Amino acid sequence: MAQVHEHAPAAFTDKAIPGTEKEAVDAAAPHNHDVTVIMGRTLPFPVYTVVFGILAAITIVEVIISELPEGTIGNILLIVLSLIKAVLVVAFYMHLREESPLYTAILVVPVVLVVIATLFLTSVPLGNY
Amino acid sequence: MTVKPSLNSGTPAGGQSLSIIWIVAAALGIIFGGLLIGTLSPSLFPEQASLEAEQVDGLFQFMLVIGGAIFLLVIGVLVFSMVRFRARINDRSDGIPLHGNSTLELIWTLVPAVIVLVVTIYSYQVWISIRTVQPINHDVQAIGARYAWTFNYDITPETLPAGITIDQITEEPIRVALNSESGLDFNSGQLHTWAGEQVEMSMRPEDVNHAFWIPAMRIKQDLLVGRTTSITFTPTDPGTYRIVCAELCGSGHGNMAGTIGYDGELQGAWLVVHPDEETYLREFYEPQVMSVLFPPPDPALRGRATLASAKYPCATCHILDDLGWAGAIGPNLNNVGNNAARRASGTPAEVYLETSIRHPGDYLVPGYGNLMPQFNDETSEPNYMPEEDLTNIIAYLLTQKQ
Amino acid sequence: MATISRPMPGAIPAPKRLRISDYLRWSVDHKVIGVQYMALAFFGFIVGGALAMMIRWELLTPALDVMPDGQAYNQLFTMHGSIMIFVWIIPMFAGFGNYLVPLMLGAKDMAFPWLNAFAFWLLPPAVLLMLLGYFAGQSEAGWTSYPPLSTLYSMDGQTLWALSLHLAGISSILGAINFIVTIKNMRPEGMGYFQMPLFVWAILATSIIIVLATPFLAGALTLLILDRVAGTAFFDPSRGGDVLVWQNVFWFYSHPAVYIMVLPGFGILSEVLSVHARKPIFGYRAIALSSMAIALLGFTVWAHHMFTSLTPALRIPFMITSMIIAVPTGIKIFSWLGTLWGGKIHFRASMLFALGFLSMFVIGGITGVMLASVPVDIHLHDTYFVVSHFHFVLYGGSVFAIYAGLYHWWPKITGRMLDERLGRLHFVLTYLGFFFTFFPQHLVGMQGMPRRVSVYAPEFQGWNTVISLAAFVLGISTFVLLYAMAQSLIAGKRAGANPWRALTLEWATTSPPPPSNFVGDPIPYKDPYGYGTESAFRYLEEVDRRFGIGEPSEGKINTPAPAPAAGD
Amino acid sequence: MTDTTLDHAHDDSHGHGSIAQQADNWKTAFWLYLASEVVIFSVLIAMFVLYRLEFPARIKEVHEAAGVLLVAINTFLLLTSSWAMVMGLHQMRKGDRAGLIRWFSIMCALGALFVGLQYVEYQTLANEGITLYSDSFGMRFYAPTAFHGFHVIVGVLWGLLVINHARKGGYSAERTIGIEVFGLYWHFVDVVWIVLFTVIYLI
Ligand code: HEA
Ligand code: HEA
Ligand code: CUA
Ligand SMILES: [Cu+2]
Repeated sequence: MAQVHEHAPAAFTDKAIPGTEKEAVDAAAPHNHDVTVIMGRTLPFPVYTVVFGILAAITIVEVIISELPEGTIGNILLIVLSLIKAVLVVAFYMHLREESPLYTAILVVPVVLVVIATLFLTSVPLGNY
Repeated sequence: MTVKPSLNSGTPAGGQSLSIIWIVAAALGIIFGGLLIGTLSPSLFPEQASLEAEQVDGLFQFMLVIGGAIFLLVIGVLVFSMVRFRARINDRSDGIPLHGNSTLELIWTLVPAVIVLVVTIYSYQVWISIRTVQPINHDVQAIGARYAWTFNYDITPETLPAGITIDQITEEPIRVALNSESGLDFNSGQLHTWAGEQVEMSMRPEDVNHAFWIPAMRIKQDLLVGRTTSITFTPTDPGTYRIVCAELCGSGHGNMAGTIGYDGELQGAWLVVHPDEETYLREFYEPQVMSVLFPPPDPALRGRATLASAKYPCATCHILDDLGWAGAIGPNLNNVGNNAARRASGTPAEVYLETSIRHPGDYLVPGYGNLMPQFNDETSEPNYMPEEDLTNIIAYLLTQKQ
Repeated sequence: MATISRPMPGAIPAPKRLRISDYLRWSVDHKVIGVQYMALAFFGFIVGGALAMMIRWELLTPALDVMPDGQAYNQLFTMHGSIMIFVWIIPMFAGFGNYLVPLMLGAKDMAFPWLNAFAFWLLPPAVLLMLLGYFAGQSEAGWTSYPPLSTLYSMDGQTLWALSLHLAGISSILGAINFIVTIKNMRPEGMGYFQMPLFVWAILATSIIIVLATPFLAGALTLLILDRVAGTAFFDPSRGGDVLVWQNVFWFYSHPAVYIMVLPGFGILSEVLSVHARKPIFGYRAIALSSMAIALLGFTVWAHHMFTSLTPALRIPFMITSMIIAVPTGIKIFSWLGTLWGGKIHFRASMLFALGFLSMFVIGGITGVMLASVPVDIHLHDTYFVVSHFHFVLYGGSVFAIYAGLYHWWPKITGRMLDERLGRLHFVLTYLGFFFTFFPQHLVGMQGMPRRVSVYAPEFQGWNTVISLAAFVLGISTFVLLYAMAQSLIAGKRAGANPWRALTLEWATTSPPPPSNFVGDPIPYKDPYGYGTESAFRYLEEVDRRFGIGEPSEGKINTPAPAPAAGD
Repeated sequence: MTDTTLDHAHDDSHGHGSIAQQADNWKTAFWLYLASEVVIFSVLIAMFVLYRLEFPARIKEVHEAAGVLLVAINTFLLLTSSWAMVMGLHQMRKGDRAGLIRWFSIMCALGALFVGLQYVEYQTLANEGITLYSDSFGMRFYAPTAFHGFHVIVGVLWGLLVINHARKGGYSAERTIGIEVFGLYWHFVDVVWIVLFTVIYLI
């Protein structure tokens, strides 16, 4: 949400057009629905409950995979599944889906940074040179 | 400094006098002078005594010229602006309302980019060249311990001095060791090699990280706990060159380098480059090998040889004239033969010395802290000192009386 | 012509000055907090400087003669480095940021005043912890604190040191979050990101680095503390750890940290140069965006501190990235030169320090590029050449910038002018003392003198004597500043609202500003660097008329300046 | 208005006033805080990853010894509490304060249970001889999980504070920022656990 002003922005500003308080409240409105429309069908739960269902299902799948014999495919699958879980929580529960893209940047930049850093650390050989 | 008081320099919005310009210009002049002297001074670097040194120096010189030019440019524009665009007294007008110039900005983005590209490529070439390891080289091991360097040379049946055969070795254990896989070796506090041959040295630290540096060779590599690292260089000129520890390793970090004694003899870690392999063998390698193969019968002499070989880092901290030690951290050992008997009443000198080496904290000479490392008789522990060495060293130390 | 939004009965009087005791209390006013930061930082500078004097005293001669042993010397430079970085430079810039950012944005305070105060009050305990280490056996592993020296071989002061840095780190993260939110949300109407003063840009870039980099230090310190007190072995190879992990994670933080230590300085420079050269800043967008570029690139170069310890194959990429950093930094330097060109340069003390920065930082930057070249760094790593490099960028850069900022904003903060003559004396002494302290260090370093040694080879004695003597001059020069500040507080001339006739918003209020900074909602002048235009001239006249001018009123002030030829 | 106008005619501050403005301040600040948390956690997790790549056999050993059941339950607890949290927010947005308190009580209870079960797990591992300083696995396992556990504890306490505030009549359908910020924290802790669960226990 951009900042709030009673005045129209001057001509030379390049900021987003500020919203008003009224709009801010309206923006929260989508949360108030107790039904979720998914692929054309209407479910009688809030979207949060639907997401919870998916999360629970994925977790069960994960546990099952981990009990199967170890393998690269399994591991990749686990990583992908947990990424999906993380993204679901962040997008729906933390409302990143509907917030300003700036917040997404605030989250993605450090994640990229630490992934690179960790990959680098793993590439430092323990052996002699 | 001449600031004319009449100008009322306290005036916030007032203009400025010429005199301040002169002050600043003079300051800059001095700085220029300093820079010029620095740049022109022939001894920017220590002597150039390895193949690596020639290349690194060339690269540095190249960067110095470029860097110097950039510096002169910046300073030139700066000084010119200061003189040309200074505000005159009582001039309250502003400069021209100029906000930028895309062409100029593009130029001063691209030109530095090209410069750093060139510098990077040149650096990369030098890097590749100094990293090349020759198939044949002189192979040594180095150990860095707080606060001394030890260099370890292998003795194999093939490298015995001319005229010596294995059968001539009288002592059974030495003969067996020489033929075994682990082989025989000896230590020296100095690194010996000869000109024109590449040295490849693997290094490991005893306790904390150190860094092996020979300024005259322009090479440096850290010793990392838990790893063995290696370094290569090719000395070109015979001579002696200081070895320096370049990674903070504790209180004696500064002492972990080659020093010169009062009468000019070399102490601590030095690189000795002999003119050729023959001289190296004759003057350094073979005498050492002989004293290992045919150790003196007297334990005191053996002890002296052990200590002189810098197998243990005692020289850094102790003074002992007989061996030319000049360390200032631990107690003076010149009269240790007498002192050891007196220090702890009821304790025989041998026991006192043994305790002082195995458990240095048990007896402390008044005025000295508990700084000495503990030398253990377990190979698994740091600072391993075999029982045999200990006995010999004690025998030797007991002869040191004044 | 000018329309005035409220009836103008004359100059608005400046509020009463606060007492010293007001600064010792919890306060949520960003101006008080800013001054608290600066005062604490200055204390750190004195302590760190005194330690530096002891270092130089010890190094007058090749032998160990002042300190009882090498360990005591190691403690000296460890404390010197840590205090200078974590108690002087970083808090000082935080102080400038705190004081100026809300003012420049025309805001009444930071976004989170309470958090702001809290962040500050984390610092005094941090300083205390660091100093307390003195009694527990000081830290002695250098400010870089490489294990295993810092874990298995150091005394308890090392733990206190790590705790202290932890606190300082949390403090600066909280501060940085506050800055970012303030800058994002509290700009006045009519000020987009590209109408912000460049100092605000610099603080924004710095804060982004702090938020992303400082937690690396927090993580590394946590592991270090665990290793020291809980018996873990993250950094002990004999029990499955790895010493290089510390080096990597530490420099993940500490290279970005060097830009934390210089970007606000760049920001100060942009302000000072433009105001005192009476000319718009040259290439505003390039300067603003190059800060961001430096912030970003700064995260990719860390291992250039490890050219002698990292696997050889991994060294080259870091050489490339380190070299690239020269480009955005160069853009700034050249843009500043462009700003001077064609200006009307007034050589006030703050301008002198800014020009001093320009000349000296370039040297430090160029030696940085030399060090970035792997083959050269292999020779020069951990020598006095490096010491020289970082004092050129840290003293010739950050400290000169701080001085420039101090002379520039002192009138705003205190309402009093600093004596220009003392300022010039201070500059000349500092400039010369600085140059002759740190320039010869290049030479001894190249010749083979390692850093962090209390004893050195006798052939370096000559230069070291020069260095030490110059360092004493440098130390004494600080007293000139202290004297000038005291004199100004006691008997300084009143400054008026806008002694330098600057266009940024902090000058469009009284000096010092009232508790809520502005009366009403200020409107920023459309271009913070729009000097040389007629409308800017009128705006400045308006500010003078509204808030009054400083002492002495010598008539000059009111003489109409020749209206600039170019309109806007 | 021309260039030389110094301020607006009326006294009106910007920045502090409105609810929406404050909400945005808090959210931005909190996302930034989470950004730095990401980095701290990842340093600790990286220590584990390094070990995982170097000694896969040892990890397998520990997995076999510990079993996945307990942590799977724990994961469910945390997921459910995340859901409870967001449902509480949902209720409050509809103006149902009692609903908020109800859901949040569930959330806190689940969080507390999580901590309890983690303690049980630590005990089990300690019985296997794996402690913080027993071997190089221990430290790399305990550091991130304990740091996360600490965050859960803080979260539960914070949740209780929110409940308390709601009891006293705090929050309204429009003014939920306090809950939202806490929600960001709690879900973040959940996300971290999702990562930890995969990296440490599953792979
Ligand atoms: C304010 C702090 C600061 C700043 C800004 C910098 C800036 C830079 N530093 Fe420095 N550095 C330190 C603080 C800083 N450094 C510290 C404290 C250490 C030591 C840490 C320790 O070990 O204790 C260190 C150490 C250090 C090393 C490791 C040395 C070693 O230990 O072996 C290296 C190596 O690459 C390096 C490189 C650089 C580079 C490339 C820049 C660049 O950003 C510089 C860019 C600037 C310019 C280049 C000048 C302006 C540009 C132009 C005029 C354009 C034209 C120029 C060219 C084309 C070259 N620095
Ligand atoms: C911003 C940071 C900063 C600043 C401003 C300084 C300022 C100074 N530094 Fe700093 N220095 C570092 C950061 C800084 N240093 C760092 C990070 C290290 C590395 C540490 C490490 O290796 O771990 C270092 C290391 C370092 C060394 C190397 C030590 C070694 O490796 O053995 C030396 C040696 O000359 C030195 C000297 C000086 C001097 C003479 C000053 C002078 O400019 C100081 C002048 C200022 C004053 C003197 C203040 C005023 C003092 C008073 C008013 C008190 C009165 C005292 C007397 C006159 C006696 N410093
Ligand atoms: Cu060994 Cu320094
Ligand atoms: Cu760096």
